[in-house]
Amino acid sequence: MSPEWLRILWRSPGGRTGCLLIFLLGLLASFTSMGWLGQGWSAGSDISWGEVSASHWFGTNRLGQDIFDRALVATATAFRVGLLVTLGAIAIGACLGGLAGWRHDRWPDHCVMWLAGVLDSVPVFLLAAALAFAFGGGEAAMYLAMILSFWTTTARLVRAEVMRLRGQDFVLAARAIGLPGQQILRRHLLPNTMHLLLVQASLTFVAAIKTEVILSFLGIGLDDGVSLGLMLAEATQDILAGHLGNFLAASGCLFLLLLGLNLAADALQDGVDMKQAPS
Amino acid sequence: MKSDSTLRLALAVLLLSLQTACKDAADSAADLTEPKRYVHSLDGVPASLDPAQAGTRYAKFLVLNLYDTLYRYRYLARPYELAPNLAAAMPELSKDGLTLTIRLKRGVHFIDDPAFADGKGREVTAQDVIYSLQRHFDPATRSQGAWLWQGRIEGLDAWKDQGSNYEQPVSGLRALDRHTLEIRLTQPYPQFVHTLAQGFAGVVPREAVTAYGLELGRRAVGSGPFRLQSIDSARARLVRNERFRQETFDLALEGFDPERDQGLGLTALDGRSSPFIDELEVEFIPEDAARWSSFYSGLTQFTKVPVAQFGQVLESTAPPTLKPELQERFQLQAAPELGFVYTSFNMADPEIGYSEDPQRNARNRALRCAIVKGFDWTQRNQRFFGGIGEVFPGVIPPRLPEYDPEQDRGSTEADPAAARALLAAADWDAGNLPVLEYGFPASVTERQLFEQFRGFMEAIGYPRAKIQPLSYASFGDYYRAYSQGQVMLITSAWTMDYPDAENTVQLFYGPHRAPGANAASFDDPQFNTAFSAAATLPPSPQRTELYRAANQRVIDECAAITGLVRRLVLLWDRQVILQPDWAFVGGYAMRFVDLRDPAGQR
Amino acid sequence: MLGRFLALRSFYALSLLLGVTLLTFALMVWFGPDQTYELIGRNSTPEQIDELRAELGYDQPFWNRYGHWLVELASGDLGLSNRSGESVSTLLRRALPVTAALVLPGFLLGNLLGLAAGLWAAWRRGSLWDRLILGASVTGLSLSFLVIIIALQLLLCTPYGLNWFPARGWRMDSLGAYLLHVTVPTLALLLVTLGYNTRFYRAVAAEELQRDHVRTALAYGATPLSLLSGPVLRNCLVPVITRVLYSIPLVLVSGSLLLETYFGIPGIGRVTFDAISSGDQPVLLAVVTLTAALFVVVQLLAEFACRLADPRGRLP
Amino acid sequence: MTACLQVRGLSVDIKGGQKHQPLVQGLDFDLPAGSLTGLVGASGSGKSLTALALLDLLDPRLFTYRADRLQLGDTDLLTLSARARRRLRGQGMAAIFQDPATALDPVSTIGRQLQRVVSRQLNLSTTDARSTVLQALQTVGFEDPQAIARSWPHELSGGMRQRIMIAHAHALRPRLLIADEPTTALDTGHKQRILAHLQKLQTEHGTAILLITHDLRLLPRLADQVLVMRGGRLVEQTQTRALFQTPQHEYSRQLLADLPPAVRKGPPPSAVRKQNALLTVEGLTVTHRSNKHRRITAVHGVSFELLEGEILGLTGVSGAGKSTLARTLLQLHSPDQGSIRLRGQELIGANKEQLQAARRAMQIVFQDPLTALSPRRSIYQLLQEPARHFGLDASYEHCVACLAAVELEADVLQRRPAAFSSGQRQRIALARALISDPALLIADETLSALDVSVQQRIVRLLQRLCRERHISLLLVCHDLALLQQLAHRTAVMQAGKLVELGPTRQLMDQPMHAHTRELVAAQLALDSTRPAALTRAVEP
Repeated sequence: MSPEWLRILWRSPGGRTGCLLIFLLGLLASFTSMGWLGQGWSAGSDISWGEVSASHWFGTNRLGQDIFDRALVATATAFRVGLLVTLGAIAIGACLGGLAGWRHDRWPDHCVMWLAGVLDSVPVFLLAAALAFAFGGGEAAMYLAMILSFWTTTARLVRAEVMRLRGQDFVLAARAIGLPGQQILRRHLLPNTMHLLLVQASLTFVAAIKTEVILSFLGIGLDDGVSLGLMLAEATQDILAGHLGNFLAASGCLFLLLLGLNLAADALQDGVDMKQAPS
Repeated sequence: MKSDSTLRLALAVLLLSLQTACKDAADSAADLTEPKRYVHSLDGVPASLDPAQAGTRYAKFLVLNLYDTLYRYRYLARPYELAPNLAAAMPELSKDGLTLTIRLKRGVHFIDDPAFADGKGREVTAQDVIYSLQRHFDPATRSQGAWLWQGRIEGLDAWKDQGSNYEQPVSGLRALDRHTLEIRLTQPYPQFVHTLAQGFAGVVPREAVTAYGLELGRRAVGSGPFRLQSIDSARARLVRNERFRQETFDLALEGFDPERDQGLGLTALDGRSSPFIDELEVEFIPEDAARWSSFYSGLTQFTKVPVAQFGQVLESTAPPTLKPELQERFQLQAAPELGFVYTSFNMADPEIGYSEDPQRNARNRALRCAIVKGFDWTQRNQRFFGGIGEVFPGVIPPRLPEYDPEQDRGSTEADPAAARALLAAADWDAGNLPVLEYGFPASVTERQLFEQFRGFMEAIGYPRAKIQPLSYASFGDYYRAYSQGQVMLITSAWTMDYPDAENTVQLFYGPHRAPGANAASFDDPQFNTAFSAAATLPPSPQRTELYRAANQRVIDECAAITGLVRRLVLLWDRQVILQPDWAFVGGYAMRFVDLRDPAGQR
Repeated sequence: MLGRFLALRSFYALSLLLGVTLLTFALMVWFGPDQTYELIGRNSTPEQIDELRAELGYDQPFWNRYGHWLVELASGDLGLSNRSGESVSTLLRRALPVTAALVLPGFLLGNLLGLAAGLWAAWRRGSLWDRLILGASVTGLSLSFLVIIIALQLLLCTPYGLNWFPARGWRMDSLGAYLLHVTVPTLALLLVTLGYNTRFYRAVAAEELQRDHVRTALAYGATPLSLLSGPVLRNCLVPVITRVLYSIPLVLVSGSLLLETYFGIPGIGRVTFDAISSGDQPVLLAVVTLTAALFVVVQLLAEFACRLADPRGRLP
Repeated sequence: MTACLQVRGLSVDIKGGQKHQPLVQGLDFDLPAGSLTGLVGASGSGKSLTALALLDLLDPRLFTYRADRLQLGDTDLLTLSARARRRLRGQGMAAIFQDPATALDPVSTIGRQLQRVVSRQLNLSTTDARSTVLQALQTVGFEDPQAIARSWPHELSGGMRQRIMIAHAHALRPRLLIADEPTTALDTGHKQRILAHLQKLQTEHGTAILLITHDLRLLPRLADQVLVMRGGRLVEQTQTRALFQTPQHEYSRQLLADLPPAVRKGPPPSAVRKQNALLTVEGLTVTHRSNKHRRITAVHGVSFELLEGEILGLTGVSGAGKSTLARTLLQLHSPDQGSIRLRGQELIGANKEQLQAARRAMQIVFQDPLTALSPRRSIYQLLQEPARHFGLDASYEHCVACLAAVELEADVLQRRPAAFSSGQRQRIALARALISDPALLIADETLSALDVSVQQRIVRLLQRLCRERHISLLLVCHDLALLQQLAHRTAVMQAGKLVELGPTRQLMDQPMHAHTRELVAAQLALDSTRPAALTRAVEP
């Protein structure tokens, strides 16, 4: 990522807060993934539904597992899900959207828009559920469902932007020297949709995390391990037993993570608006 | 500003209407006096109301209230006793135990329904009972209950093979006259009368099936104590069947136990004619939290208390007693479920079950026994069954006459050290232990059960990475997977269809192997011989011996980690006169429910 | 010209419908869960399983099944639910009004309040009001629907909280009962959509406010109110209409899924989810086709509405 | 004359910006009632900010302004509340902005929007407002005001929309009208009418007008006084005549010197020695698909020859097909009929190699400096791209040499287009075109969007490049004055047809075709009042 975007992010207080939140949570998540933190997430202990203590900062769950560690691992999971889905959806959206915009009103455009229309007609939860059952459950189905559902927005945006850019002089100039279409697309058009992609990426990230939470809650998400959605699902039981540790930890992490991402997305969006405003 | 005032207006309207709403709710609560309405809650949703598909306890609950069965269980008698329902008396059994003659009560009518030619419900006849049994053997019915009678009734299976033609008679099912029925069995089947008390055995008029076909799943044309008013995935509304036969409630006959049933108000029912309530509303609330709050705030009058809630509700667990502040409002029953939870090994899997190689076979047995030894039932009971479940060895749970209290309980006691020793003795180490695949349908609790299991196994030295979860998106998927032998460790619960050991011991009978009920595909010659010998015997010491021997085989071969009988904590409103039972009379109990004070103070 | 346009439109609609049904048929029916094991009884034999599969039509090849279903669909027959045996059209007729009644208040309020707040924030861009509104909407955006539902239920519907409303269930027999049951879901829906709506409407209005014609109007003395309720609102209509219309199918089908699941409301989302998880294909296909059809209708409606709202796009 | 508006010490600043010096600094001026004042300066000199500050319409998030005194007639604007300032807009002061395409509410009919303003401002009943509106529309020269009132903005041309803006003013009769570049986006012919209507407003209602423009040529005939701004400061404030005759400030002199010479007065550009045709176009017809169903013939049977070393002008009103023609030469549009031959080589239907060679020989520079360069790439990458593509020398040195040819330093190479001004960008675009050493350069309105001073510098650059590198130039341009300055021959297009082609000088002196005559007349009108002192010889 070019420092230009970081600068835009850093310029506004909201962006700064967002950056810091993402950075901190990301740091914790990567430490967790590296195995430096949160390793006690699965080991049970003798204290079922333990109270907050020095060894268990958020208490323990029904199995006596440390909620703090689980929250860390769940945050890492959220990052993993968010990153994978975002990368997939944005890449597909950019490529297909770019293609559709470049070949506007020709068959590639019609095909891409038709595909997008078809996929948009199936709500993401239903698609995820259908895929989960088709593939016998599991993480891959969840990723696939989210990517299939989320790329369309990006594709539509990129398509519109490419269509707008296509008429601009620098594209004509590139065509005038006879550059082949895919090179123009790759060198001149797609790089100019970067700002869009970046904003869209942060929004997709948010959507992926939120969707994962709901899918895992509905039981069609993660296979093994722990995620914020699974923690919330556990929490509905825990609340009955009068223990809010799981609920607070999971919803707190979720809130902070989403807040960070949303603030960053906002700041990026504003930055882009400023850039695009006539000078 | 315009939108500002709009907003204010909207808020005002909202508040105003909320006020009226609250008042309405209060009014409707006061209106409870008449008609007399009882609101029950179930923790699941019945899929279909067709007796042929009354496979779940939720469907069964409704079917038993909407349709008549020939027999039923007595309301209060424990252990369970059968009693005539649509039948006039208990069946007359021939000496060879193969022919039953059953007389039906006269003057019992189906409810009025457009399916009948004149819209009037006609009388229930022996032919209806025959038809209702026959249709289980018609593929178009998609029956889930046919297994109860498969190979049991003379000519019925052949009838199916010949195309399920209702015009063609079945030799084993004959109507001697309009109200007399003769059933001929292929071999003695001591549990046969139990099968006639099942929801599956609900008597359906042929007219309704012809008129509605599969749609019968959402209608009910029966002769039960209630009529269906409406049903969706959230609730069913039943009203009293005005034409239900008038029978006097005999407290003593129903098995009243003054000591046990003290304070339930049941004595007020004696001599009256059921059903006692006008409306029966059944709320389907699978979500624990919602079920509890609905009950607590008085929207429902009965609930199964979620396990997580035990701490909040129970003052003590042995014996389970209610917290004093709840005692004013609620009645408690902590009833053991008939059935149990267990985890079986897939014996068809050479990694852990039977192996061609005798040496490997022995090592696999040692591995299974080590896993059984490593399994901590006490902790499982504490964490997931509120500590009030009953752990027992083998497959014959307590409260069956065949249960042996003296049996060695070693197979239920965790001993990680012994488990490690077993492994070491059979040359198992972290390197050569097979990967265990533990299947479960995706849900939080199931996942937690898996994690707990993985914890137990880690304690006996099983490497964590070698215990893999196989989660399935739905129970159906999981069922399919283990029925097809794709799961190594199968965790499931068995709910008994009738209170007889035959129903649980058959879980490990070789010929019942997957896709049958014997998901473990346990196939032990000794066991099989004992079971097949016992199956045709009526309850007797000889039969008990055979079942106990079979049970011991399951334990000795370490075919399963077993078992625990769940104990359900049921709460109901003190206004309600009820002795609930989850297991068998659950549905039948509704016709005996009454509200304490018809004048109503709530 | 109009005829050609309509022909093109209906061709597109048809191709979309075919695409959606093919996709869902392949996913949910061909690869999807089969109901055999939900419907089969205990101690079933392989023969019984095969028999049931044949009865359910699972033994047919893909194109046969798809073609057969298309023919049935074309004749208006949605079939019977495999699970309950109820006719699918009855099922939908019962579930749709419930969902509509469930989401309508939240949907309307969410859009109206969002529009009002968005317009106001856009007009006062950079002011304290703007920052407050934006801050609130970002906070709202960062709350998961699930968390909101759990927290609201805990606070409003349980003995641990205020216990003002029923924790679950659905009644529409009187206005009071309806309001009592719809309030908490509506609040949840509001909380979760208001942030999105406000931000969206603010962005749309802010863009509109930067246009020259607004500056012109201001230069000729337009007041904020006349500007916002007049030209700005009318110029925002296209994105507003598009958004509102396009969200209808989603709100109806999947927006309500979580609410209906959590509050035990027998609406279309719940019906669909149950159908998916139990593999009740007739229901599933009906719902998906319905959604797709709704999408197609909505697209057409949106197009016409936008053409009405914006004279530049009117038909020649 | 009393002052309609008094301004003292007006400054505009970026909000919270202490680092830079203010964007507008210490402006003092009076606008006498009933007079027309010109405000000139290059883009970025603060003209528009000043206008918006006077109207109190600056974006408060971005800018702040202050003044020692701001008085409209007897009203002290500084002491007024925001609400009172707003009430003053419309009848007290009003404004017309540059882009007529966006200045009107696109979703209301003309009648409705005018009526809305009129009834609010004048407190008139609907019928009265309606008649006032119709009257105002008639005043600005619409013969069927009823029809105009019923039409939507997008149905009208730019010139018509600008007249509707003036109709606003006619209806409200504000004391002060600020017109911010009202004619910049219009053709020469429309310019005249708009200016005439402004003048009418001034004479009929005594409205004081502040006309903001970068085109000094508009002012001599119209303005009573001229304010010259540079870098946010007022460098000269004087009577119009005085400015044009004896400009005091050096910058004013520079502005005047950079005006293109008036038509007809200069000697003809030196004739090209008779040479071979570089490009031959015959019977070229191009149709566009405007939408799915309609086809528009943009170029219709055009034939001409472009000689080696020649500068050929191509002019016409907007929409005449000039750009389409230019782009078709490069195969950016595919023609339906006709032939394009470059040095005898037919381009239509040519194979890939032939086209590649032709493209190398023909390069184009576009109009809009803002979008002419791909914003995400460095100048170095942009210059290398065509060189690499044609398999030519893409070395650093070669790029530097090309930059030197357009008078730019090597240090621009590592930067991105956003770092440059419009003029610099057009130079970079030129350098990019030069890198393949083309024989033919097509300049598609390359000069139009530039400020006068920059324009003149590019003109001189083009002349030099053509001379030194023996490049032929096809110059698409709607400004006849520039064509006269540059082009050996000029072709005139109208509605897709080439109506006249001849030596530029001859074309201006004795236009043969009626359309050419119209164009020349409009240009003459613009130049007619130019003081004699300004007419100077143009060096060929």
